[in-house]
Amino acid sequence: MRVRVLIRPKEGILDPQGQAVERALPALGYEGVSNVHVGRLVELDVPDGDGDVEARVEEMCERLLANPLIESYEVQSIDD
Amino acid sequence: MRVRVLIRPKEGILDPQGQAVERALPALGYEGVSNVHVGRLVELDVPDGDGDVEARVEEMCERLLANPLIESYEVQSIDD
Amino acid sequence: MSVQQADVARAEALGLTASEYERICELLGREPNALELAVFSLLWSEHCAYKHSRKLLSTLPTEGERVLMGPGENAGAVDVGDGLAVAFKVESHNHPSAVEPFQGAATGVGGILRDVFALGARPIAVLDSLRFGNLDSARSRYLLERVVAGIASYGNSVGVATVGGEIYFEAPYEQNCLVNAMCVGLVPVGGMVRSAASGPGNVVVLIGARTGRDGIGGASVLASAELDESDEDKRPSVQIGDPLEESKLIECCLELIGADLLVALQDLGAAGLSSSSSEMASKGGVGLDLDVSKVPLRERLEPFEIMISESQERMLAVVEPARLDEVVAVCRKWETNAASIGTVTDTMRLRVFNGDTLEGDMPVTALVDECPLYDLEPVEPADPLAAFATSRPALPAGADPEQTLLALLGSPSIASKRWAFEQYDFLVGSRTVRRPEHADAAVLKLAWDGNDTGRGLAMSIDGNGRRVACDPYIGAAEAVCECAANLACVGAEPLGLTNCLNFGNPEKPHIAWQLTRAVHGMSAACRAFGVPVVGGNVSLYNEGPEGPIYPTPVVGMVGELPESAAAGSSAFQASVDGGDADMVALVGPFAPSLMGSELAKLGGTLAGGLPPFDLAVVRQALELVREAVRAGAVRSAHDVSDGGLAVTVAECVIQGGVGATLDLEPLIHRAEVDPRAALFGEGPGGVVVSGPRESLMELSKKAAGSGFLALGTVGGERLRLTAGAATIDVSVQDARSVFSSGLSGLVP
Amino acid sequence: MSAGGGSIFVVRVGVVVFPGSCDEADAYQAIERAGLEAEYLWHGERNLRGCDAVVIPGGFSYGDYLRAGALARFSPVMEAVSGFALEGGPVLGICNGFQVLCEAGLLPGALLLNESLRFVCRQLHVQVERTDSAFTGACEQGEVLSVPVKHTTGRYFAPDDLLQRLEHEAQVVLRYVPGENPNGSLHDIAGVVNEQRNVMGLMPHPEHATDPLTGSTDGLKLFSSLAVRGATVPA
Ligand SMILES: Nc1ncnc2c1ncn2[C@@H]1O[C@H](COP(=O)(O)OP(=O)(O)O)[C@@H](O)[C@H]1O
Ligand SMILES: [Mg+2]
Repeated sequence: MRVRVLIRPKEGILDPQGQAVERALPALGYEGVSNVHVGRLVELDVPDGDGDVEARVEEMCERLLANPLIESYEVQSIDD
Repeated sequence: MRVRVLIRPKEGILDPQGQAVERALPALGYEGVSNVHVGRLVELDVPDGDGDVEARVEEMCERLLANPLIESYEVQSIDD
Repeated sequence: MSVQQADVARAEALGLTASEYERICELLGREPNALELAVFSLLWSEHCAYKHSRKLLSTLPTEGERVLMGPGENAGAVDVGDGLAVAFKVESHNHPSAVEPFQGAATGVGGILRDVFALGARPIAVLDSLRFGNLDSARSRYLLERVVAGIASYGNSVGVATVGGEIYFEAPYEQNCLVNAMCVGLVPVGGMVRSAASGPGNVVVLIGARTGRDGIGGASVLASAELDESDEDKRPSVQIGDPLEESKLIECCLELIGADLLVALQDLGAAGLSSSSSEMASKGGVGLDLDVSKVPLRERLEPFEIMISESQERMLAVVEPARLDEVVAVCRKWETNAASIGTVTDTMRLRVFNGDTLEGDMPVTALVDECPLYDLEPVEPADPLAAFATSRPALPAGADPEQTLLALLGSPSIASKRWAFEQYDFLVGSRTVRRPEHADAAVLKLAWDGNDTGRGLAMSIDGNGRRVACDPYIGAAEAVCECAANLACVGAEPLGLTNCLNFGNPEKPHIAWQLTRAVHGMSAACRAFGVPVVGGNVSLYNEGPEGPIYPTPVVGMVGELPESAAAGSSAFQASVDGGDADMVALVGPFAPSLMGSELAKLGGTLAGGLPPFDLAVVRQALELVREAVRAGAVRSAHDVSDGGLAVTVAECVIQGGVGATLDLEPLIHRAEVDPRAALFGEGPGGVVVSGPRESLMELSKKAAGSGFLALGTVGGERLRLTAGAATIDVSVQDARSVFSSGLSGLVP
Repeated sequence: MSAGGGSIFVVRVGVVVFPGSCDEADAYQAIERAGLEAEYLWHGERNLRGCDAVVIPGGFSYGDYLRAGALARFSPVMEAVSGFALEGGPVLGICNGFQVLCEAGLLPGALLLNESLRFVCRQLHVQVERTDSAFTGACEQGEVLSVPVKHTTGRYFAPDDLLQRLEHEAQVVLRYVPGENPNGSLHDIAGVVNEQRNVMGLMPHPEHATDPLTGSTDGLKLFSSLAVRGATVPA
């Protein structure tokens, strides 16, 4: 199964990458864009079969893909 | 409107991050995970009103958010 | 032999001429198949074959007592004593950086590192020489930002210190930025390995990253054609660097060489497997049979794609069959791939198999040695500057000396490059005795395996394209002087020189003239200084719709110091505890002129021509400075360069955090120039030194023939300069703030 | 194990090497300069070969891919390091090593991308806040050290409650002096220790401040603290 993980900086933590994008946009003629956040995208093929795939991926997130202290994550299964 | 942009290394372009994660997973007890790719996630509030929001965001991707030479991107509109 | 029109067209599309195609058919005795044509087109490209420069390069002096490896190997190497050799080379990655600046610059660093560790040397330092358009353009700012980030990302990640470099901003680089990277490595003299394949029956092993579609139609093609509007088509082949893979590859290769497990080693650069294999075979006078089905792939590739892929972080080794298992074990330890992909033969042919199918069969000499070489057809243009894009004047005509000094200090080409070098790890390796901005050259400890010899290595990279444009012969000679002066200021004696010749389209007569004159000027200076050229690189066709780049020979030099602890620095020093103030003097035959100067650029008065000078006297002056620094007779030494004497002393003052009071009258008198030229005129052969009065007076006695002018004293919190009726009086603080923000204020 | 009257207890210090480590040789040399013995510990090893202390050096372990320190912390040697740390063994993480220790949960908090978004290599000053830790025992309280930083991911972060606890328990051992915070770290934090004070992480590079010729010798104190501290390491 193909799975997508969206990883975002946690609410309230300074996100200078998001800020930099937000600052750069007006100069390119895009006014009014706000609340920009930059995170990470991980996509992977996980063998289904043994049990709950999403639960396994959440475990991977807790342990490796995200750092729960600073990041929140969301697991989506995608059908190509 | 809240918009999500998924940015991935283009097909065929070397993705050292994805490779590194893929190689690390078996040691954590996750066998058989494959085709791992690591990209970026950008989420932003774009003022609707003037025209096609998604088209504008695609333009932002071309010009700033992504590097079209080596990255592909996908724009999704999300309703919080 | 009758050659089909369609085939000629195909060859031309790959960058070959009709007559080159015919020559290939003759050499093969038949028409090449598609794979062979692809291989020929790359090996016969300007980038690999040096079609337009080889004859000229052969005029450079390459001999020297201490030269261990000269041009022709992956990098040059000279003996530095204590059983050690220093290996170094500079290489360009201009076109890839113009297309994708981050990856282009990153893989440029990766490539030059591989050239150095290919011969067994551990890379200890990187320097980079960069050129961009003026920073009022968004494109130039973007390129600057991404190129610096790319160099930083790769160099920092592999753990090699980036200790020096230079950045210039000039309109002619707007479309064609230059990214030249130099690497310096150390190796025990007996531990070097060459790239010549030998021993029929030996195994060819491909080490490192898997092969993908990177750079197919990349560097070699890009580097051989002018960039134009159709940039886009050339884009999809961008190579991506993986510094983690490189750092494992470095350790792996050095361990393999240290254990004497390799017969030969060669990096895969432009044209990938095609050029590395055929060059190894050519040097060894042997043939190679390769099986592309054995090459570890990242994705499905055609045999021809495997042969020309420019995937990064790969090396090709020749191994005796009996040692193969040991080689594989070392590679496994470093978690890097090793695949036996072929064997050495005595056929003198490069044969490419895909499993059992023969896909290509080419004589090695045809590939490597028989590409036609072209004679340059130089014609001197009426106005040497006519072809170049010009910059808008940035300084009003009536500016007073003080405004002029501040404008120069804040001009991005002169202003502090801290914004850039703080992005580089200049400390890793624990060798860095002089870091950026502390002295004219970087100084590193000469230590090996934890044993410090107490001696030092100095290195510098220089080249001012604008001055070379004004007079290619004198400008190129000046680049060598500048490098030598930088070394002298830290107390180092040059050991050898590497260079990168960045020029426009050599098929154009005025570019051919620039190239020829510049190489002759560089050659003359090398001979005058007794410095051998041990390697280099050529990057031609750097042209865009707005014209060619400035002719830009970039010179890299490495020198040695007997005592790294005595390395010179450029900062003036305040007197301690009410002791006597240091004296300031100008050493050398320096004859300032506004021709070709930064001020001429800022003022919009740039014109062709540079004043001639006497190389022998410059050499004499630099030797004097070097000895004075080594003996501790001076407390600071800083050569006069861009922006002239006023800028030079301002830099000494800013670095030292202490003022100075100087009168340039003696210079005005000796050089017979006006005050403005004395303050801001440029030229080779001037070094500003400071030190105790007595020791400078001693120095003046030895300086008889080469020039010595006492200018004033160090002290206070202001820089006060008098030149005839012109005066400058600025606080050190103001000078520093303009100098510090000149570049950083313009980048995001 | 005994410290003897005033004599210095020599410890053997392991320097962990991951693929992509950069400053391991510098750390090795620094340890020797402090009068201790150094030994490399390969990432694949499962025991510490009797080392009395461990240094995790700077660099880009596993390319810093995914997140700095995230992949390295799962290497076999880190299991041994964790066990050693939990038993009270002294462990120092420098820069990337700090990131690894945070990722491994051996130190509180996390390191984020510098506010400037850029790598920064700079000599600066840090103040020693506490001397009652394994690696600051040889410093004076309040002493200011000249050391370099060089990193892209050095912005120290901890959620509010954790941060308050760290301050309250005096786990912040090094702070950038006012005005010299290079990365946007909360509370100017440059180095922290765990509750037991045997594990320390810092972004500055003390191993690059052990030689007057290359900049400063102030960093030596962190390594020589181990010699002082050696006596109290649990057997
Ligand atoms: N400008 C030059 N001056 C001296 N030697 C040069 C110059 N340009 C190239 N060479 C030499 O020619 C050889 C081929 O260079 P290059 O194609 O850059 O090598 P590589 O394929 O290893 O990158 C090298 O030995 C190099 O040192
Ligand atoms: Mg090479």
